[in-house]
Amino acid sequence: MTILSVFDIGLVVLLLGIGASTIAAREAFAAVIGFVVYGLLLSIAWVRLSAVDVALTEAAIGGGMTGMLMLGAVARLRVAKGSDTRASLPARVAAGVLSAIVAAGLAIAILSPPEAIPTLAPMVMENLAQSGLGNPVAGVLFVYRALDTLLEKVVLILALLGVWSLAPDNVWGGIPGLRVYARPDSTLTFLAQLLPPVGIVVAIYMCWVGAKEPGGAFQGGTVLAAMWLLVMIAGLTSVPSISQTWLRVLVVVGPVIFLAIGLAGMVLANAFLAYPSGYAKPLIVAVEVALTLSIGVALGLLAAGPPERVQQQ
Amino acid sequence: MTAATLFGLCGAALVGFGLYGLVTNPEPLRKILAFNLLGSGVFLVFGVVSRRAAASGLGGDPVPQAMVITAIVVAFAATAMAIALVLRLLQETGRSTLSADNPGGTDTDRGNS
Amino acid sequence: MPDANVLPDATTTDGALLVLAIVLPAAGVLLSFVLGGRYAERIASVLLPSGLFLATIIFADVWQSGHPLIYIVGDWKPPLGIALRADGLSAAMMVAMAIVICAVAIFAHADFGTRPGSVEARAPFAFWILLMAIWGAMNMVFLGGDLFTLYVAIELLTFAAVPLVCLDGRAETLQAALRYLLFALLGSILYLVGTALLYGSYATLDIVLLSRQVRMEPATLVAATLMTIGLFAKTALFPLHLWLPPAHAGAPAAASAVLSAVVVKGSFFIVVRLWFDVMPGMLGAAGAQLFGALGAAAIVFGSVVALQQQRLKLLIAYSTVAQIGYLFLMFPLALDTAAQLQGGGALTGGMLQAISHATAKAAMFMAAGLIYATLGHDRIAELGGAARALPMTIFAFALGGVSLIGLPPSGGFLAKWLLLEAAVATGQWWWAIVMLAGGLFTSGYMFIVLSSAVAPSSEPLKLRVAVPRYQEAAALALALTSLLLGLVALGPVDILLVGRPDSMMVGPR
Amino acid sequence: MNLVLDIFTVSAVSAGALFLLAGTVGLLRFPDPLTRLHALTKVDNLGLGLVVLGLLPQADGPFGALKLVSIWLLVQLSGAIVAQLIAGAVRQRGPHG
Repeated sequence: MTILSVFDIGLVVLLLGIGASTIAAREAFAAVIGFVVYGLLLSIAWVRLSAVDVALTEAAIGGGMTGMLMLGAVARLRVAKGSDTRASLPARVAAGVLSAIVAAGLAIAILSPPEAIPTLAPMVMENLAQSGLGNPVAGVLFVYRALDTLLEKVVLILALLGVWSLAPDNVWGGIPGLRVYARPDSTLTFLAQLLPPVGIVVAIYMCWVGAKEPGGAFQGGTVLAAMWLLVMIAGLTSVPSISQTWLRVLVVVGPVIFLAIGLAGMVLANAFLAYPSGYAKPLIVAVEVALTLSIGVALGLLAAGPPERVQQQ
Repeated sequence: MTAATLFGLCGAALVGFGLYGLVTNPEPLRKILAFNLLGSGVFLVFGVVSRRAAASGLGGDPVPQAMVITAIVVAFAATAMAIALVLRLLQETGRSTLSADNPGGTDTDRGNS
Repeated sequence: MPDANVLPDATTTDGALLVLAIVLPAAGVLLSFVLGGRYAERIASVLLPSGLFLATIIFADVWQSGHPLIYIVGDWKPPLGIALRADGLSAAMMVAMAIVICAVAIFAHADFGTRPGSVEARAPFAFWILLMAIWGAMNMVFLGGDLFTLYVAIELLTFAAVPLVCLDGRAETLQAALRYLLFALLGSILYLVGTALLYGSYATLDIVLLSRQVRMEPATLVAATLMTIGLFAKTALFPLHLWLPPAHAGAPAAASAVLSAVVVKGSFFIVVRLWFDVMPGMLGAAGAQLFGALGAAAIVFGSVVALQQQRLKLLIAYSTVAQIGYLFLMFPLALDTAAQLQGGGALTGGMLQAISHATAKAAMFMAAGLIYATLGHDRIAELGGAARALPMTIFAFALGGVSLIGLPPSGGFLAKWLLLEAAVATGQWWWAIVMLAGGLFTSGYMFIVLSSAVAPSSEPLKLRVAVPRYQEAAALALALTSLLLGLVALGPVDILLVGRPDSMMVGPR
Repeated sequence: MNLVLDIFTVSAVSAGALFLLAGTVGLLRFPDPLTRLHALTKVDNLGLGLVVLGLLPQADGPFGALKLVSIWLLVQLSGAIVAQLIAGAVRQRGPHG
């Protein structure tokens, strides 16, 4: 047994233990803390699976942003009155049996791989040179399966619309109910002044490097969102009202440019979402830059929640 | 057993945990958390599929990896929407519960009777 | 096993229409989001009719050529890239859903209209964008040739549908929306794990390529089972229907119509794709009987509960639970007892049922909305006088009922007749009994509602508002469509079989 | 030369790991928030610092080394500030708040 397999087994044991504790914990707060830790461990697992792009995404979005949302929710839910009664014992046993069956089915499926494992990796690499990209995952996201990526951005916008639509009618167009902790000269203010320049550089780097190495629009966008949320929470910039035109333009600019380049492909290249030969890389980088901005703003706004206050004049 | 299979089995177990939590836990926030656990188990299954299919000098098949990235973003969007719903429900009723009994006693003229 | 490198297809002439069917709604959503609520309705009122026009062209194209339309996105052929395909099923469903969505848009102008010069308001802004998103997501479901693209499509559908449920922001609709969201998320994540396993076995998720390679093995069976359960949850097939009645009954009328008529058909369509296109013949006799049994249970349960409802909108919602059951009877009937795929009769019947239910149910929810708006309540026992106040609306409601019961010449009649014929042909008389019993139940609850509505009112009716004529007309037009759908037997009903793989007549492999 | 660098890496990373372990034990075993914070900051400073220091000779080129050092600096920054914030919260609400 090599040292790496010992490491893997330890990691799996930790993942399972913490995962189970997030389900079993009595306190919601403890469960959420467990979940954040779990998210970080999970991104190590992704590195062990040689999927660094996924590891970055998981750490940024799966652990970071989701954890932040949940912590905020736990804090607000403290005031909730009364709790539901726990499911009865027979119901829990039935659910346990059902879950065990599903898990066992999956385990059987995983333990019985096909004899010759099929893969698209060679095909991806053969054709990657045409696009000028060096990162095969970016190639799949922006070249071969660009349609999925484009539609997934629309999903993000719909989710934002869904969150906004929960606002009461009288505050529509108002300011999201992000909790602001504005205390002048606090340490948080210091952090919010110091970190964003670094964070923006990191975001640009991630977006740029995504074309040839792990990284890309999602990861860069998440870092941008985190920086924006930080300065808003510290009260350095005000939370914008959702009726601002610039805000809405920023949210859609990525998908719009993506769509426009895709449509241009019908004329200039052979097909929708095809890139004219020789121009693939600059076009993809342009799309990625715009998407990074849009994802950053959209994620930030998703975390900020529905409008809760009317804009003060 | 390869490392990939090990993580795959871990993913299968996490799917089981998540499903159990989603079904049995009464608090909506805990259900959302369980959904995220379930989701991460599913993503690990993609990871195994990718890792097993390593070829052409890559550590894994990039296609499933790209799919997971898409799915992680979708799962985050879903979480954000669900949490916003829970918080709005709290604002409206002072409670956050899914039980069918009349929440908050507001106008029930048209709803679930 | 065929060589995976033999690529199945190339972009056909007019294939670009399929791109348009996806790009138009996406562009509409993005544009409306920026320009704001004042323009959302105007953009929708241009795009939705052009969507209907587009769907009609695609329909005519497929019908006349007898071949599916295909578009290879990005010029990357599957398995690396994604193909869009419009076969007979997609074309027919696209037209039907576009008709319903256009009618809903006309109906919704009264509730979600924007006055010139007004500032952006929440509900209209959300409604029109979500309506366009549902239209786009449905097109994606019908055209997507790749199982992961279909995953993104059903997620789009979920994110567009859930906020519609709680547009009015009342506590119980928020609860209903949250429960709907949790069910839908569970459904899509189960579907997603299935795609992971399928990719692991075949390194493609393209429907045509998969159908050529797919073989009986543990991973494939687990994948198919989990995907099916997930899709059942999203379709609200008994016993995973718990989320549907409160969500559909609590939403505003126009939203209920879209949710009940259109949205549940999306995940149903993917079930059909899965078992008729991806894995033809693999369902097996036992699996098909199980699908049928769940459908039958849904029919009986939904109908019995519908009969007990006090409120009109909940009655219609439970009737949806029952009518979804009919859709799943098509699985045992399209396969005979030896699990050989039969001719297209039952498949045609099942899809016709989906279409006729869509038109009829949308009409009925609109009618219920108008009744609620006029009377200020929807208690069935106190509907007296409604028929006098709203004759056109009650007529539309009754016509929708005719289609649900399955009386000639309605689409429901043709659908149920085709299913009955298949039941007789394959000797599965028990499904025939269930269908007939379901028809009786349906007549029962339709009779309760209509007899209450045509009864004279005990006291003079206080009408709250006068509903606009065009709203009544929209409901009536859909109901008439549903009624006259039976006449397609004389016309383009064959289109449903265009592009069926030859495997229609092939047994399990 | 290589052997010397490798020995340096192994010993520095091991020392760092030891501090990480000690800090974690402290986090779990110490009685109140402030002493726990004390344990936690040792993990950031020394534990991670030694690990990064040990890895420096193994980095590919000065750019890689720069990335390693900036990771350590960022963790320093966030660790110090988060510790401040938690301590502030403890002071406001009392140690059991």
